[in-house]
Amino acid sequence: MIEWLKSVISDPGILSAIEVTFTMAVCSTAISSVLGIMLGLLLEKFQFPGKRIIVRMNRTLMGVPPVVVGLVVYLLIMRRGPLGPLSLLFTIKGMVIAQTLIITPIICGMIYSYARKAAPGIRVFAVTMGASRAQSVLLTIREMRREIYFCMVTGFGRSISEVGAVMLVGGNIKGRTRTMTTTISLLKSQGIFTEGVALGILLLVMAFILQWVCDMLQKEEEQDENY
Amino acid sequence: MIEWLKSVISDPGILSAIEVTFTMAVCSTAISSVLGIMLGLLLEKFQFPGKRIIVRMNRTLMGVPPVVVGLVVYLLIMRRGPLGPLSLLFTIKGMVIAQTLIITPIICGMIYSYARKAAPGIRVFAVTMGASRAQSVLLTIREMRREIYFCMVTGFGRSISEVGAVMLVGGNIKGRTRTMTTTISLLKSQGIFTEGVALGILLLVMAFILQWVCDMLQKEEEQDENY
Amino acid sequence: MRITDLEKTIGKFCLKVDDLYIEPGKIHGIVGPNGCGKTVFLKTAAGILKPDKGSIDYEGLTSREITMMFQRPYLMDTSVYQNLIYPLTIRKIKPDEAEVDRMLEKVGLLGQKKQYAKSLSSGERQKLSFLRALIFHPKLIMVDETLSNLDPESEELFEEMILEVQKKEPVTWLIVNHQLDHINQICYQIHHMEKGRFLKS
Amino acid sequence: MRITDLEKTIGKFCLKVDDLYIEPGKIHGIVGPNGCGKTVFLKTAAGILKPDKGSIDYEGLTSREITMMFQRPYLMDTSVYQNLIYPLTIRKIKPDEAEVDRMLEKVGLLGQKKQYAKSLSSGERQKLSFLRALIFHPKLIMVDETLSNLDPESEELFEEMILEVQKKEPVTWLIVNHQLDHINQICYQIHHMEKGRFLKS
Amino acid sequence: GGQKDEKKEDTKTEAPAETKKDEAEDTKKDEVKDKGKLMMATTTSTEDTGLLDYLKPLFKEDTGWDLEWNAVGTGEALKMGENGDVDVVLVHAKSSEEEFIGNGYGVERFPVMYNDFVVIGPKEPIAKTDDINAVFTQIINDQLPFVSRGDDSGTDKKEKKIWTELNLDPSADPNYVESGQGMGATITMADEQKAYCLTDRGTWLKQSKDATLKSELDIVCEGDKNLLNQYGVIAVNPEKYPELNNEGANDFIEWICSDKVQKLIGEYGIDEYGQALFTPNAGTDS
Ligand SMILES: Nc1ncnc2c1ncn2[C@@H]1O[C@H](COP(=O)(O)OP(=O)(O)OP(=O)(O)O)[C@@H](O)[C@H]1O
Ligand SMILES: Nc1ncnc2c1ncn2[C@@H]1O[C@H](COP(=O)(O)OP(=O)(O)OP(=O)(O)O)[C@@H](O)[C@H]1O
Ligand SMILES: [Mg+2]
Ligand SMILES: [Mg+2]
Repeated sequence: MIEWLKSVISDPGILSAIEVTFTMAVCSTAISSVLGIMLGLLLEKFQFPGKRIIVRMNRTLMGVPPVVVGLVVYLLIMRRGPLGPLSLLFTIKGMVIAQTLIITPIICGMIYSYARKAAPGIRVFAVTMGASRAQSVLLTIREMRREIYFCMVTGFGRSISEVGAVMLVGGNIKGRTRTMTTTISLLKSQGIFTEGVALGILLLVMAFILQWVCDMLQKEEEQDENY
Repeated sequence: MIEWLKSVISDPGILSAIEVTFTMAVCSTAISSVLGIMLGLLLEKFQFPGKRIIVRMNRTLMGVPPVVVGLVVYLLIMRRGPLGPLSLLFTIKGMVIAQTLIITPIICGMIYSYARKAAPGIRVFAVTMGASRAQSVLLTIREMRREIYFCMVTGFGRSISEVGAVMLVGGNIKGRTRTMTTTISLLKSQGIFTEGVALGILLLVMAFILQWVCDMLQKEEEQDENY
Repeated sequence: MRITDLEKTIGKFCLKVDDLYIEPGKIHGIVGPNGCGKTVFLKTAAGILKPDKGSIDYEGLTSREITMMFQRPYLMDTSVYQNLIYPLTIRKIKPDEAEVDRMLEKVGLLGQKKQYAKSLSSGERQKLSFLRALIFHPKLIMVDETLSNLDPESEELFEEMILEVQKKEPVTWLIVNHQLDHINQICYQIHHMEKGRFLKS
Repeated sequence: MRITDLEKTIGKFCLKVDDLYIEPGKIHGIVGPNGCGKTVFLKTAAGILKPDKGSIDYEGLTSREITMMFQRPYLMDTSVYQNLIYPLTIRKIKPDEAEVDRMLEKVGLLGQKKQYAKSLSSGERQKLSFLRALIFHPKLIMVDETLSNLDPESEELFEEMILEVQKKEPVTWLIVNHQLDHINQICYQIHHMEKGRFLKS
Repeated sequence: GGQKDEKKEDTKTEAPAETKKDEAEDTKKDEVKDKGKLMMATTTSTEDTGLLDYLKPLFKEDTGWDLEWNAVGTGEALKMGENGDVDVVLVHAKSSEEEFIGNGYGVERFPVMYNDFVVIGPKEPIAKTDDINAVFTQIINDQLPFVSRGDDSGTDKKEKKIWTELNLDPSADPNYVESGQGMGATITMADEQKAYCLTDRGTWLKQSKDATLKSELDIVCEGDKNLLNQYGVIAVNPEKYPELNNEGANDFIEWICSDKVQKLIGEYGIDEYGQALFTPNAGTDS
């Protein structure tokens, strides 16, 4: 076990996969969070005709197959595609784009669902305090911070676990765009199952530790309410 | 476009893939919902040492790579595996098991996060009304029905969009365990991109309609609270 | 109901009740300054908070026969009517529609029978909460300032209703209120609290 | 503040104010039975609810100078202190710590300065909400039964505080309360409401 | 589209192996009736080219077995055989296959057919040739872009073998990348990057005919004797897994090696691609 871990840690291929995985996951979670929180709060705040349809579409998009997103992004950024000149294909940037498209609807949907309950009361309070619009949004975010954190953890989880889109858009190029999950996928296709599982567990352990660190940084105790 | 749709609708391979996809998704969402809601509510209700670790583990498992789950389930249900005698490999049942393992932590985590806010108040109220334990849980579920529905939609979305686990455990056998997403994956690997995207959109449209129907069945208006 | 040697600590606050006897079938008032622990006491007495120490002897009452009304009542995410009959529903009693309507009528909520409960005004919420507690005839009723957001007429009405209940079949009431003059009129005994303790009366 | 021809319908309830003049710098009381629309009126006047029709002339007051205290105050998910200084924070004013402590001391919340705000008792919540509104010196303050869960001493204290504010620099108060006798003592004018309308006084 | 019609069968839920056995016992060999399922693990090329879809109904007609397959990587396919999850494997990686048998998981390897590998890539700077060694040497010398599968599949093994035989180190070429994906995806990548890559002819023909993005690559090297791609079929050892459908596996091997089917394989693809995709060679080995 420890032997195996040592060999893994010293394998430059795996090290690079770890780096790629977390770079990609952190970037795409960050971008999706900003977009998702913004869109989710906007959706909650404004009433407009067709809102229900938008909400339903959002929910549907939460289940968009990553491989489809991968295909769409591929067709956009390939050499002959509309964004071809940007040379995003087979780069981490391209992977982040695909991931962002997958995760944003998830974060947006979850934020909307939380905000529907919490935000009206917060907004009303902000008005009575004389808060500006921006301050009111800020307060909403602050009051919903635990939920937002949870949404981000969910998005991050989705992001590190993805294969379909990342494989296609990133190309799974060894040492460059190969992630932990695509490595596992490759091992799988070679019939090397147990090492695949072991790598998967390693990935989860790292995600767990990362989350622990984030939890620590928040340093927040949960306190009881007086009902 | 309409031509294409006609040809798709009359293709028995696609029809079977649609059937398999929805059978699998509905079953795994149903099972995961029952498990996830139960576990999430239990986790919220009881305080015990190590609870924070469990919560964090749950959050980490929300990001378990499907391909890893696929591998684990494969190793469990393969002929030589501990569950080999049940002959679950390459069957929809096996796929449902893998999906359930992926989705349950997601639903559980989301339910926990919602329940943390809502459940204590509900529980206290239930006690004052003289409700039994079961009735109290039932009331909690009833009061959280919108959130639970949302969790189920999220789980369902995850379920129809998955490839990694389903491909491995189901074997992607044409006419039997091939789903929409594995079909798209196959098309992708053959370089047939536009048809893959088209099938993906078809899948999303069907998911959208299904959700619409479910929304209708609930027939619930949202009403304003008086703050 | 007898409470002996009860202790409950929440945060920095500590509730201590050495010995308190609540005579059954009577109306008891509890008064005391804000934050003295009235709500914590009622919740502990109602079994919502587990005491750290000590015991409560309900003299045969089961938890099904005890109810408590909160300062801010919890309303279910449904209509006024559904809220009102919830205690009957869980007891599998079919509500007597005429009786229900009569009750609603009395407090002026009949027109809002089908309204979404959470859109009621605070006074209306408290009225609903009060009716919901009365409807299943509990034997011990704790009222946590539920009457303080009512207009004077409603308040009188509710006092009458309390006395009416007492005339038919006496139940034990524990009523928290800040307005001594009101509570004095109907209470059999008044308990004074301060800083988590009951004062000898 | 002058309100003319205001109309606001929520559900089955309809608020109608033909013409109402609130004299600035004075204390105004609003009384009326439960569900008559006091809260809806205050919310509309505070700009929280958009009226369907009609207009409100604030006579030069900006929304930053208007505040409202709710029947059930909203407390932020943080400490008592943070809640108290929130209005200053958003105005980028550095709080005067001594003054803050003095205020908390006065109402008896100093010991709970660091406590989690949502764990306060209802009376304490209302006190905090009251201080939080006073701290940024608004020109128009609406009070929606915020004083009804207070014990008699606190209630008196708050009445004194209101009068104190009036002595220094008069602001406009709109106070909803059910207890006429209390409100009568401090109010310059009392407005009666019924079924969504103001009665001619 | 790549989908072909097939008869929809009833999805039985009971344990397939047992039913097969029972049915097999009371069925005479010549009688063609429904016998049950035969599970095969194979590489993606046999599925992608449509060969299996073409053979399936014929096999059912002749022997009564329902052929089902799982098209995966070579390693994965052999692993499934090793674990006794499939009855028969059809792959193309001779050394791994021999190891598979050597370890006692397979009974015997029967060569079935071959197709050949080709190098595809842009016309410039490599001129079309039949000398694989020249092509590979030039790729390294000029540091031309090359996409390798890098997934240890039959094709990948072949490519690695050529490098070793030429004593070349591909990692010396900074433009040499490993895709870690299947053949189709690798061809798409090569096309995208205007790179060279080694592929089997079947997948290449299929891809250049059906793919959404018309390939800008061409064959730059074909016909070298070194580029033959031999497929072998192996029944999984029934001594290790008695519950396997060995009868069906043997029927399949016998059937696919029969003259009639061999001829069919030799004709497959002519209508669609203008040339045969596989050359039958049962009994001999390339
Ligand atoms: N969860 C908690 N954490 C910390 N302190 C708490 C908690 N719950 C209550 N307290 C404190 O315990 C004390 C008693 O609270 P309680 O709600 O019983 O007061 P009360 O007598 O009902 O006052 P009021 O008349 O204002 O309702 C208060 O000082 C309150 O701040
Ligand atoms: N969102 C809503 N939907 C439907 N009806 C509403 C809504 N909000 C308020 N109402 C109704 O409007 C009426 C006025 O409510 P409001 O809260 O203004 O009463 P109030 O005068 O403040 O009463 P109280 O003294 O009980 O606080 C009530 O009958 C209430 O049920
Ligand atoms: Mg209290
Ligand atoms: Mg009100």
